[in-house]
Amino acid sequence: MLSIEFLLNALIAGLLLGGFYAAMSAGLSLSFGLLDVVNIAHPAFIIFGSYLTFYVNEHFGFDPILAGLVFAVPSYFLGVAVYRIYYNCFEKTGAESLRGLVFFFGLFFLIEVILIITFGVDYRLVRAFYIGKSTSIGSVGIAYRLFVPFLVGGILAAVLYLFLTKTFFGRAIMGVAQDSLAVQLMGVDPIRIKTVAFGIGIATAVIAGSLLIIIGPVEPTIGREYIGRVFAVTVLGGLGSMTGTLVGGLILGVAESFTSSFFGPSWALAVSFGILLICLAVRPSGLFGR
Amino acid sequence: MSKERKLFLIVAAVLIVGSFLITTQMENRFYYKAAYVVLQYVVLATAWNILGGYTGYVNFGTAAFFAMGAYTAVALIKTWKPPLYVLLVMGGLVSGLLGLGIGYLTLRLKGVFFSIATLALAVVLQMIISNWSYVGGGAGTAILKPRSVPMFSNYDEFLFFVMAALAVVSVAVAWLIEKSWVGRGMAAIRDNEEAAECMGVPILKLKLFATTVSGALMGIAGAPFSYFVVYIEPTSAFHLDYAVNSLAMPMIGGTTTWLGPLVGAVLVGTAQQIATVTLSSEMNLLIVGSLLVGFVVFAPDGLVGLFGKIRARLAGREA
Amino acid sequence: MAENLLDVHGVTKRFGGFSALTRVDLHVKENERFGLIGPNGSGKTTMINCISGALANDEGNIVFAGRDITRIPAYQRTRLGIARSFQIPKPFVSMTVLENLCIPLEYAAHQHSHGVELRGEAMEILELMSMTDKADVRTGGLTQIELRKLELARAMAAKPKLLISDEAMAGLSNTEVDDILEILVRLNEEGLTVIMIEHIMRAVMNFSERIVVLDAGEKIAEGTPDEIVNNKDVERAYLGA
Amino acid sequence: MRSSTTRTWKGPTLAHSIVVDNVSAGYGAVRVLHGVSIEVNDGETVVLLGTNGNGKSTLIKCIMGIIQPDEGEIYLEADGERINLAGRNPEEIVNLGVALVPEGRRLFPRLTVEENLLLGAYREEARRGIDRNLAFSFEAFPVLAERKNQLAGSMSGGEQQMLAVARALMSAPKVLLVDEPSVGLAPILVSRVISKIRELKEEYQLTVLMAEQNFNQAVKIADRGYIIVHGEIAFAGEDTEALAGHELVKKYYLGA
Amino acid sequence: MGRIIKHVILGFALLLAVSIAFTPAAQAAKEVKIGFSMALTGPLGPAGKAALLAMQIWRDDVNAKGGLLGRKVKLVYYDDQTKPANVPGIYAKLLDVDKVDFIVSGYGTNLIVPALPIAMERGMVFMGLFGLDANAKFKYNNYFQIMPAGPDPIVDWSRGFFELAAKQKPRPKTIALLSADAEFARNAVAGARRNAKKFGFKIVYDKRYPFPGTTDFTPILRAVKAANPDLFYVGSYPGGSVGIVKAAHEIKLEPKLFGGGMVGLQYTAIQMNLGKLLNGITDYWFWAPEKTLKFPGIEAFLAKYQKEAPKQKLDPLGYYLPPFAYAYVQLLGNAIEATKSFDQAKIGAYIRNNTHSTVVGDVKFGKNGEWATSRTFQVQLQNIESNKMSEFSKEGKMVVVYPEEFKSGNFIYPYAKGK
Repeated sequence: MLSIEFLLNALIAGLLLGGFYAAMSAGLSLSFGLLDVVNIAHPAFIIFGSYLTFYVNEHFGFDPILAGLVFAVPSYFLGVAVYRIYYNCFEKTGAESLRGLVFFFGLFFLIEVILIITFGVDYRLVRAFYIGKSTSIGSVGIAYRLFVPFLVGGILAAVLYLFLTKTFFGRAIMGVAQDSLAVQLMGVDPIRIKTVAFGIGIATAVIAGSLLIIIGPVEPTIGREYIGRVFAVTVLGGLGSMTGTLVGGLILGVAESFTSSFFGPSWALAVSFGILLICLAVRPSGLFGR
Repeated sequence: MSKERKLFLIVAAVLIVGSFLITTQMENRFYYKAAYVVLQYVVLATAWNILGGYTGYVNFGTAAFFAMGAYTAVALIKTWKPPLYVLLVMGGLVSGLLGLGIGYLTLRLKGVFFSIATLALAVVLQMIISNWSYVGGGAGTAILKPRSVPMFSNYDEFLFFVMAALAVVSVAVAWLIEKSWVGRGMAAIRDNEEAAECMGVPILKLKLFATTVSGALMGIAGAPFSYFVVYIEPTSAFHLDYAVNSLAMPMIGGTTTWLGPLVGAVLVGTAQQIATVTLSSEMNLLIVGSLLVGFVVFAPDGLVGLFGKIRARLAGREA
Repeated sequence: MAENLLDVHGVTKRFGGFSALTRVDLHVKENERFGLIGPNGSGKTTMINCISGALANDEGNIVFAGRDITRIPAYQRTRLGIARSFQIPKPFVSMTVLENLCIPLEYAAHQHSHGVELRGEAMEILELMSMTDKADVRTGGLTQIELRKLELARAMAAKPKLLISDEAMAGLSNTEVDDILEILVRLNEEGLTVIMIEHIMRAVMNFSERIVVLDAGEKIAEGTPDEIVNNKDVERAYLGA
Repeated sequence: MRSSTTRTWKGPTLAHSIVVDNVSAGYGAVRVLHGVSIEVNDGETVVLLGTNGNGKSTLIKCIMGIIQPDEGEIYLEADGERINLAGRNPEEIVNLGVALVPEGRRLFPRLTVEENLLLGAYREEARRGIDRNLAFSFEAFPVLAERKNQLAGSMSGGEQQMLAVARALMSAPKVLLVDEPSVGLAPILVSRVISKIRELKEEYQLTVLMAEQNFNQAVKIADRGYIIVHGEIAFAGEDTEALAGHELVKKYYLGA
Repeated sequence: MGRIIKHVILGFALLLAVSIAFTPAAQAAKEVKIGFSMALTGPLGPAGKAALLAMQIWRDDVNAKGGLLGRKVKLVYYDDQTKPANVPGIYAKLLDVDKVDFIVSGYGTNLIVPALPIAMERGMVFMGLFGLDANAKFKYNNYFQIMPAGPDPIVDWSRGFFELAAKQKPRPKTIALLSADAEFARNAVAGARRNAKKFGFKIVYDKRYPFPGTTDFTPILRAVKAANPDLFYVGSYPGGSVGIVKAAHEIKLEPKLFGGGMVGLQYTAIQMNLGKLLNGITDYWFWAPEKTLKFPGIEAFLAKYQKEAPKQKLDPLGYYLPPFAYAYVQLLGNAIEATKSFDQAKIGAYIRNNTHSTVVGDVKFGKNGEWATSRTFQVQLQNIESNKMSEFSKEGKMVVVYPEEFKSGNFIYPYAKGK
């Protein structure tokens, strides 16, 4: 059973899944990792994105990826609005730790309910020409359904990485987390930076949502399954590091895939959460914590 | 001080006796079932608040502690069917130890990481229970409740009485903590950990105390759960609703005093019971979610704080 | 000559590669008024954090009242009799002024012994600080000066043998500085040992019997205020080479 | 002490100067500055002397908009325009051509040296000259060029201070404020940093206001200076010689 | 001091308000009230809503004919949110507050079991809707369950699959088992495990996957492929079923027989999404528009259902659960009519001892209220050419291949040939 081919396939499947996990976590890495905004509702925004994608795919035949990209724009403004509320109600008054956390938890719940009311509780799926097809390189098979999200996820992480390190705005986002006064001294309005960064985070969540529904069917409360995963990836990779998020996603994906393949799938989730718990206890700064 | 304590304990005793007397008078079982759920939330919200409200550490893993209590009971019932009080004690013990363990593992971290860790804990435990076939695993198991119980006309009334007593006890525990040096130390930790430590407060010990007591109470609340539902399986025992409700109720009622979670649990819990049989349950969830967000944003001190403000304003007007 | 209350032997504290304190010795006698000064970044606050237990020193040991306290946690040090005020006030915001004082009274001074009338004692301390009218005010309603006084009051409520006052007077007016000095002197007369960290030279020089000067994490001078004022090393530290 | 009326109005030149007029400020209810007036004329290097806790940093923060003064006014005279700085926030003031090397350096420790520098050039006007300025920074501070991919937080104190100065200059300022550059530096590094500031000032034709407690170092590069004690200007030296009256300085410094 | 007393009074006032809120409105005269909890939200919500519609259609049918023994039928129901913890309270309310005359179960084993002891205590007839061996522990004689699993439900459930397999030449030797980690799927696979032993197949893979919470099935199915089984029996829920079918095609997993206990393949939305990918899969089935399954009344019922379903965004074809939801109340109603009585014991005895004609065919109950004989169909999906809905309402797509009695077409073996 332990053939090289099998091992290789498990590795590839894990990497493909991991790329998608990285895409899911990229936005959280921005909000939680860089801005210290503990957006527990991040997975709910992902599912929200899945449903937007489903809607236009079902009714107008939009390609899911295209839908995700298109919806990223309005959801950016949604993120801006959410951050404004968060900032004015919690961050400004310095009450963010406890109440801010609860705020996002409540938001998570609200988004779920709104999705249930609008779309019902059915599993929803999308159609696209690449879903259900696969190719193989040697003995390694690659499903497009997983490869496309992996690719888009990788591109997303890379674009964010370039944005953060190569643009003025991106560097300001990196800076604002480290020292918001110093950022002001560079002529930057930190609140504006944070608002934009949070907005981008939500926009990426919506894109990740379109990837999720390509991989498999989605129902409104499925976001709960991903709270732990996205935080695991973000913390594992190191807060605020895009490279870390990518690597963290890949590690988680491979860990889950290997556990599924060798020990049985029922332990896959526990293993990844175990990684998170150990990481929190032993090295909270994560692998790539700068 | 001690006079107040005496009075409080008398009131508590009266409430317990009162709830027993109710069972001798009233027949309608629905009220017992509904009241059981509300009272269970009184225990959970009060327990959550000891850690979350008093000490300032947000626990997202209420369901884990609750379910551990429930499953400890299931394992015991499967083994030798002990009387209910043994289940309560053991459920409390296991969840209390769990609280101590998770506290020891993570409380040295920033508060946020503690919260995430509790969330992860719930998932890991659910996985473990799902794979433990002795207690039914992922498929769940039916639990036969005892056919009769002395002094009560049926088991539902008995369960109601037990939960009423537990609610009174847990509120009393919260009250005693709040009014003691322990509670004052917890408040100091919540306000400023560094200053608290420099004022002689043993912060690590108090935090571990809080996680242990809070976890134990949640476990005790979970212990009779399998008798209540008759059929237990991990998805419902570990349901996220327990986490949301036990956090929303104190937030809505007010987190700094024992009264807040009580008021929140009674109001929100009752509203939910009514909504389950009147409104659609989506609306039910929508209401809880909106209330939670609304209170956090607009009335961060909860109903108790809101009343206090109104009373202060009225008093100011009179003067 | 009174015995030493606090002995700091060769304490070193590093942050990463940077050495904030390098083998510093301090000896504070019983009932002494002791000044600790130094330019910004010289390691004064790090020193206090090591003494009070907020930071663990890398090398050296700290002996307080004959007991080695190097490895015991901060709260136990407070209970043994070391209290400090914070440079930036850190009040317990959900409590009133009086309740703020009750925490150290209960935890450090009396260690939960029964039958102690905490309120009365707290009021006494507030009286000392002329803050009795603020007893039932929440800390959010205090001015900056009152917050600083509260810091000091709270430290005193721990009933310490040794009080470390970390820039308690920064930003206060001349009369307020005098008020606080007077309080500290009175406490000292009652037997309290005081370590004062202060930038207001007038205050330190007047108050202290003995002063230690830190610069870049090292002790560069020790002596009476007069000796310090005329010390060339100190002058160089402050005025530059 | 000067009164505000002795100030002379400068005609329309490309000059940049700062005028602080009778400013009182503080934190919450604590008054740190009591009616302080100073001015820094175009091309001058002015030092603000005094030990800690006397208000040097508070004054710098007031000019930079980090603290708003309770009373008094602060003007930037730039290119013949007179701009009131009070009520503006730091980012606006940076955009007017004022840069601060803050106390404690406040670098972005988890960004690389180069990223720190580039972030310094955030403002619109600075981005235009970014390549030239970056090249200049690396030329002026060769150590920064060597370590441009290293994280700022991993450098030594002296290197960090150099980076902080270079970062401030990346915004192509006309007026440079420097707050306590010597803190936490060994004496040899202090003098190196101070002389570098002088060098750069010449190169950029800057107007410099420096708060510093290290008297002997500061007077090396100062044209003139003020001594600030307890939030008030205790002495205004018209030139460095006047400041060098050691006994007086010592009195203010050590409170003897 | 006074404050505490005030709070206590406040508390009691609150309790009073609550009890008033729960007091039922004035009794409507002379209706037969049938009470139940139903999953209208939560994971089972979509199916539960469809079941509710079916029951409402039955109510309208009955009332159009003048009701039961001359009394109109009224359905009283509450949403249990697919949460077992809600069920005991709901049935207590139905019985003690709403004073319903009859109770039937909600949808699914998890939601039936919590209600069963209550029915037992009150001695009421309790019709179950798709419970898998729910009565095993209680052995309540007035419980009747409509899902055609058979007398030994857990084993009978998959018997067809194994009988089919055993008949093939050459006889398959090995089997892989995969189940979602939740009630139904685990029971289904537990039965399959016993059948595998009974029929002498060697189990080469036997694992569970977390449900919900599995994003991708590729690694799991690769492990299955590596074990190279002849048969692959899957117990899964809709989300997982879709993932498994897709992943199986992607990695070209081709056991000789594939399917068994996959929930969801019977749902129109999923069928439309999977389309051709379904071809060749053999899965359990309850009803299909095949010529052998035209039971009396089924077509009229489906016509009504299909007219209403799109409006409520329910499964548009409704072959899976709705006919049985209709049947379990139809059966109760018929028993009431037959006994001309509202007496629970009489009705229970009548149901127990007779064969009943319903829209899902003739029903006879045996041990523990399960069907006396198993009638779970095995359907092989064949000749599916597109993703259109019309594709799935045609005959010859969902071919009944087991049992012989209802067989509507030929079984294609092995799976790869049917693909």
